[in-house]
Amino acid sequence: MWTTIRRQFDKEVEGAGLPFVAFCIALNLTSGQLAAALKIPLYLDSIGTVLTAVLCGPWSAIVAGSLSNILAAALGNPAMMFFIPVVAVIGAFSGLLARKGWFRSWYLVVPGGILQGLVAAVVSAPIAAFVFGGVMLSGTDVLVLYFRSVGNTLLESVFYQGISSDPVDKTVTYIIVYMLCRNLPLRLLQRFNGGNNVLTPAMLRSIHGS
Amino acid sequence: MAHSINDKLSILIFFLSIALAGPAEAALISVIVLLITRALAPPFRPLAQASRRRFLPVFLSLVLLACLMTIVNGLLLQEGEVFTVAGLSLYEGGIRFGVKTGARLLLIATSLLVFFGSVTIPHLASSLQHAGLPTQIVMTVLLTVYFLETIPERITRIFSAQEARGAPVRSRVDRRVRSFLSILAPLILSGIVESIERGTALTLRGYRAGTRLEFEGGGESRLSGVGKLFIVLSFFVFILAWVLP
Amino acid sequence: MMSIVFEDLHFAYPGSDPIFRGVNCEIHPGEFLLLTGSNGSGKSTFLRLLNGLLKPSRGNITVEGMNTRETATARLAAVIAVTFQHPSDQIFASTVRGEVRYGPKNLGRSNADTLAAQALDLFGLAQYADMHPYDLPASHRRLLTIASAVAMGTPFLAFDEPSVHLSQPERLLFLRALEALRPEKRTYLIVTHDVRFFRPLCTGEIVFQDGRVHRRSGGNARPA
Amino acid sequence: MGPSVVATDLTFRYFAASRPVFSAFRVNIPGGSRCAILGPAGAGKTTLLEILSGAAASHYKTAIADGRVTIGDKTHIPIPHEVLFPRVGLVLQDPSVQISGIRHTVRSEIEFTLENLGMGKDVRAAKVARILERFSLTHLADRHPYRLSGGEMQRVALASIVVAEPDLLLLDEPANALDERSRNELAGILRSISPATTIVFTDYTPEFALETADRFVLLDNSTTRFEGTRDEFLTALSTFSALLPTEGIV
Repeated sequence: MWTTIRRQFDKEVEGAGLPFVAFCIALNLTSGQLAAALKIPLYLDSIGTVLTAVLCGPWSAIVAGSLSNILAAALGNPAMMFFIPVVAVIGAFSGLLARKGWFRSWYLVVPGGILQGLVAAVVSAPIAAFVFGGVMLSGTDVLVLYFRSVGNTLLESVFYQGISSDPVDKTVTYIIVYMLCRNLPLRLLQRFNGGNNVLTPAMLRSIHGS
Repeated sequence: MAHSINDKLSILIFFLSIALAGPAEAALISVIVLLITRALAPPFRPLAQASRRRFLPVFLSLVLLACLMTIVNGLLLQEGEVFTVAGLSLYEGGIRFGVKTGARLLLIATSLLVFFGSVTIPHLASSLQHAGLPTQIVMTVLLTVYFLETIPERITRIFSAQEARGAPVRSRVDRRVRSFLSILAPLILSGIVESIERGTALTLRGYRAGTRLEFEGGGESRLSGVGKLFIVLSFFVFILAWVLP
Repeated sequence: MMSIVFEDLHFAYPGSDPIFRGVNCEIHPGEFLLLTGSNGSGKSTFLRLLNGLLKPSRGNITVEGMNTRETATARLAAVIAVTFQHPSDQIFASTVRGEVRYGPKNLGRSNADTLAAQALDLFGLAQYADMHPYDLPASHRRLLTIASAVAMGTPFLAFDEPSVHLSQPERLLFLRALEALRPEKRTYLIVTHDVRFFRPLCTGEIVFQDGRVHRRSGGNARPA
Repeated sequence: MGPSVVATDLTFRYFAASRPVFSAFRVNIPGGSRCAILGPAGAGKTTLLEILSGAAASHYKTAIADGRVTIGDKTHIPIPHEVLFPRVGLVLQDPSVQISGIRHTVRSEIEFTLENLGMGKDVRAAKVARILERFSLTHLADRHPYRLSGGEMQRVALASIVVAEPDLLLLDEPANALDERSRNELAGILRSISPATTIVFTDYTPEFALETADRFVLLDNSTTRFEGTRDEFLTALSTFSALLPTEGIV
């Protein structure tokens, strides 16, 4: 298994990728604080993972997501350890979407973010239900309580809570990553394995035309 | 200071298996054992001042979480006998489930806290490499530590630079989201430029993917063969107890 | 009151020795002042105090009648534009033009486009207006941050080491731009080690030493 | 005597760039010389060093890179497509980027280079001890490489390349961020490197070069405006005032 991961990872991070993946992990661990400092009511803690997914590829994004959560646990938030499967799926999913060209235009980015939110909710529901009993000590607990009080099971309630908040967070994350990537100059973009995930045919035409 | 990380890792796995497969009582006893070990046994004392300071608040918030879980489940899982405490009618089945989940969560989190508190990230990386994790991933961990140390300061600098240009960082939510971008974008642009230069610098110093990284000694193992055997056996017992109904 | 007044300014970073111990000084409209002193004498801190990013521990700073203690940095930015040492801390737009336009837009200036175009022209950056800032050489990016500050159209401009890392063509451009801006009679505060470079334009010097400042008039130019 | 460096018909164009950095460019650096490549920002100095070190073509796979580079007796046609370390060493402009960030002492930071080259532990220790001595870094050996002054960091970055004993040492604007004292120290270190190593460095002001170099190249807009000895350069210097600051020198 390691050999496959290593080979794919090496291919994706060739060139500038390795320090970039490290930068993205650090970004994951700090952008939540930045959002909090600006009092923006979203987690936005997977911007780094999605950025890696677009600029490097799915395997690096799996690595970036998993390491982010391991380090978050090491830095004092042990609960993050249990959500490694969630971030790994987020990394893989957005990496595949990026490969299919979903990050080339905003009208694919928005549905992409919503889909990503649904996927994240499906994966995180059983973890939140069985490990945490649905209580995460955050504002969204109220939603879980509401869904349970109207007669849903624990798993269902956590899942409903997930699909009512994750898609918003992930769509905003996707839009931010899309805007950041569109903002990159070609000279930097060409150093990344995933540069083509961002370039639109129109952009390429305009380049070759000039 | 060198204590074998692999020993600590085996002990961590031991406690995690109790948490996942053992009864609530065993989990709660383990939490107490962990707290005592942390206070008395040098290998499990926190290495950094920061993790020492963080431990108590995180631990207490976990206890709070566990209590909350018990009450919430007692209220909502309507099984078994009902008894009333301070005006709340709680169900026995719910309490049982809540205590079990709470104890499990408490044990998992405490053992992780103790483990990570007593291990430095470079040591962790070295043991990961020893355990066969690709060196590229170990390298990534080490580089992340570097970026983690520098990013907060950079965010502060960018924050002041943009505020000095009149960025509305204390305005309505939609304008703050836009300011978020005007702070995130310089951070990411400069991060990308720096990553590229760092990547170049590494290859210019002969680094190739797969080069084994060298670490200072990982510490002597203090667990005897019997101890390790005990851990492995109990791990399987707990797993079996979990799989068999 | 088109001036900046410091009254008994004291400042210390939490847990460190004081940087300023009782600074009294006044900066008049139209002055071109060099801020000099050894490393760590507080020149960069001074700029952060000017636009309210840092608040005095004691004493007051009044910028055009506004006390920096009570005024948000975003509002002070309408009067005083400050640029810091690292261009990479502020550049975020995908074009040179967008970057220069950001400041005046934040301030709600209706003629942001004109201001941006003028600043670009002044600093010889008009030909790069549609390029990505990171496609320019690093020393042009420095010039770009200065142009961004000029475009904000503020009466006060404060730069932290603006001439460092500029190669000769940009240095000449910078001097020519400052020369061309002279009729606008703005006030300049320039932190620099490169006194020789700004000598032809400056009207005086503020020397930072041991927590106090000393004013020295001089230079070739006189306030208009 | 260090290797000579001859580049001919050099063409380099970044992917989709509006114009090439170099086209039909040539430069000739005699073996064992201390060559200064001067010129304003954007003249192509950094790209030239990256081409000579092999980093340019290997990192910009989509760039158009052609021409011939001869270093000593080895000719690369087209230009080197892989990093030529340890034969050619390049120290980047910003020393803080050159320092890996994964090591916690100056000693192990410098040793990291030798580990990458697969050297044994004893050889490494001896070589590192020697280079620390030569670069007057011994007293800093156990310090964290990021808690050093700019000049000290620059010396560590340089030592971490020189420790591999390259024949050709390339330095990108080494003197640019340094104060007077650190610049003098750097000049002393460059002088102490034997002529068995050819040294090429870039700068946008001539002062440091006039102290240390014996060969001068002036680049402007990707073409060579001047190539010659120190005396020839001094004679011509006054005509370059649009490209180089010359006040106080001429």
